[in-house]
Amino acid sequence: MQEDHWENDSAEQSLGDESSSKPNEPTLSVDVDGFEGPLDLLLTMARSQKVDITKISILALTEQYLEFVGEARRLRLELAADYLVMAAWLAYLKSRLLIPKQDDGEEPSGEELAAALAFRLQRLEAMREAAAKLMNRPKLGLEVFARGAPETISIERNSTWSASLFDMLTAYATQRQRRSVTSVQMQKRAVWSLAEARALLERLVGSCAGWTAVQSYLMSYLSEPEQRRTAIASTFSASLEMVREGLIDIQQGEAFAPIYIRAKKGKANEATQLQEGALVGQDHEPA
Amino acid sequence: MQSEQIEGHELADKKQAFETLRMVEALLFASAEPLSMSELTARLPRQADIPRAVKELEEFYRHRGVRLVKVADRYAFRTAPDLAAIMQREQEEQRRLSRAALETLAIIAFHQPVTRAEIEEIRGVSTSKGTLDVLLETQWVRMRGRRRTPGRPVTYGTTLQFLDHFGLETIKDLPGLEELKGAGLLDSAIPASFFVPAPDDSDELSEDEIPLEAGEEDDFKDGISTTRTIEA
Amino acid sequence: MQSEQIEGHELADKKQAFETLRMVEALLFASAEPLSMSELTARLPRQADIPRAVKELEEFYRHRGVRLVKVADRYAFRTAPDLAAIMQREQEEQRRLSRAALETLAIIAFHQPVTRAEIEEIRGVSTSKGTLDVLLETQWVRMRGRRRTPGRPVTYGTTLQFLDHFGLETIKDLPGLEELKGAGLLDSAIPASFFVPAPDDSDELSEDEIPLEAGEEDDFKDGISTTRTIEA
Repeated sequence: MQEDHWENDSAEQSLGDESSSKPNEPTLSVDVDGFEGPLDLLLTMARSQKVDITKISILALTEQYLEFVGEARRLRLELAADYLVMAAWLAYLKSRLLIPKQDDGEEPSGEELAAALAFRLQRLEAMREAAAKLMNRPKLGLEVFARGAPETISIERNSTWSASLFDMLTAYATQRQRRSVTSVQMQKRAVWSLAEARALLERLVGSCAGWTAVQSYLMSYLSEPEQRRTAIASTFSASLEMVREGLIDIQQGEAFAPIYIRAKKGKANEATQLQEGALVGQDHEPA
Repeated sequence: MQSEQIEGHELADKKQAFETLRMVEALLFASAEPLSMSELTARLPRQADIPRAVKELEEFYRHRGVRLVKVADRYAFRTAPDLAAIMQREQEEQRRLSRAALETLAIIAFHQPVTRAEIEEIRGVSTSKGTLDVLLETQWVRMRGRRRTPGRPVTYGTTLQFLDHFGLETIKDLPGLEELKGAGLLDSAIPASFFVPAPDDSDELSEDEIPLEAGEEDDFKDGISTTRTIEA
Repeated sequence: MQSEQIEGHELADKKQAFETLRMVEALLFASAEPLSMSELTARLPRQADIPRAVKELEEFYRHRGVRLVKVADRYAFRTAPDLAAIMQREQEEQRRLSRAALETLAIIAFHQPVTRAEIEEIRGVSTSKGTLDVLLETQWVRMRGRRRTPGRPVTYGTTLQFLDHFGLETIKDLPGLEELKGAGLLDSAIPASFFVPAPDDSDELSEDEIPLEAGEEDDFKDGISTTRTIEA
């Protein structure tokens, strides 16, 4: 299906041969090269009926097309799917045309379907003719010419530039400042967020059965000493929050002594589930 | 004495009319692109009777080697079509349109505003993106807007350059338009409808069209425009 | 009978002469270059009396909006010189400087004499040629001389027009560090090493500058006097 074929000479040739030859002659050639799809092929077939396109017999055309497709299949030639779809539709159309009209009113009659197809063929034909007529007109740059050396109408642009002293000073100060500031690199402070601390605690109470010292647990996480302070502060706040929600118990022997936490019975699994999103394989302790 | 005054007045009037004619002639002659009345008005003295000058020029050049032609609402000098034979050497290299592109162009011209799906319906095959791109590149076809239907498909139409290229004064001068209309072949649906659509290349969108989004059109225009903008 | 024949003959002759005139008219109109007699001869039928056609065209267009002119030994249509005025239009445009241009201008003002590399060093980004061109076009910035360093880069400074436009009596009226701080334009947090230089816009070159070569400055002046953008 090449687009570049303006003339369908070769295609028409082969079809012309086909229509003039008897069905069983071995010279039959089935060739859809150069056709732009089934509608194009149908139109060419319709033209070969050698009558006014408005007077073509859709039934004859249908039979011609079905014969063409049948032949292609007999020769085991590959046909593009849309050719087969058209064949199926035309077979249906043929059956509708041959069966006496049924007055069910729901589906369009065979005649209506045939008229629709005839209309499409006529319309395509009309557009082809229109394209040809259009191209036969005297065209600019081919038959008709514009001024070869246009004398450009010049526009003299007198640009008046505007800028205020304030604009300029602002631009200067802003840009000098921006540059002087970029030479100072501010380091991002590492801070543990409450959410991070809570996630850590939830993992901790999920994995330990009894009382666990928070600090010793944290130490396994924190290799950088500068993070310790923020980590301890955040986990402490988070643990208080979790106590309030009744998820954990917390205890401390005396001031500055290690803080211990443990999961509250029955709630621990809930916490674990929330955190891991897993609902299977949990050991449920009797509440 | 009085008659002399009147004559003097008439003479001055004629002189001015001729000056206007010269100016319009010069402006239209100088430009390769068609110029609109308003473009002419912007360049001419206020009192100039431009329509009269244009009419006189049209009349005068009707049988000359160059003619004054009307393209939409613009005017341009073009060589007379009957001299095509001796002009052939002026030809610039023109890309030949493929059959698919030609058919698509005709469908857009006659059925505009028309969507890609509608073009495909008429041709019975899918339209490759390349075909529409080629047509947009020729500047004969433009994206007009979007159809007010699900998916809001782009509608296509023809341009001023299309009219200019094919020597049409208006889209109504499309060859065979009346016959096609009469035969109902410009209808989108099969049943003989009561209203016969006509191609519409006006800049205003039709009722079932909505504008392109900002930039959609410009993207393309940027590609082809020759207007230079200076950047500070 | 005989006279009728002669008349008929004359008529045919006139018709042919008019055809030749039409062809020459069309060819000269459509040609991108002026055409010589021999080029016209090559394109026209053998019997065509081209000199006669050219002469008639010359005569006809003598007082029209376009004229047939001879350029060396070639012919071309050109719009009549007395209509030059309508072929040109002046457009006053108020244009704002881009941020890049504004920054560059400020740096030139404060740090002059300054080279492009120094401007880039201060701004931290490369300066497009366009930015400097725009500033030169404003006539607020000029090329002063060349720096006495390898590559001898051009030094830039401000002009009298600059002072005029910004309402400064002398360049020393540009605010210094303390004034910029006082106006709230600079943070107090700027590093101690930050300084605002004392600009020098005097016509005399500084010690590390050498003069521009003859013509360098003029070249540019020519450039600005013709800052016309021509649009078709």
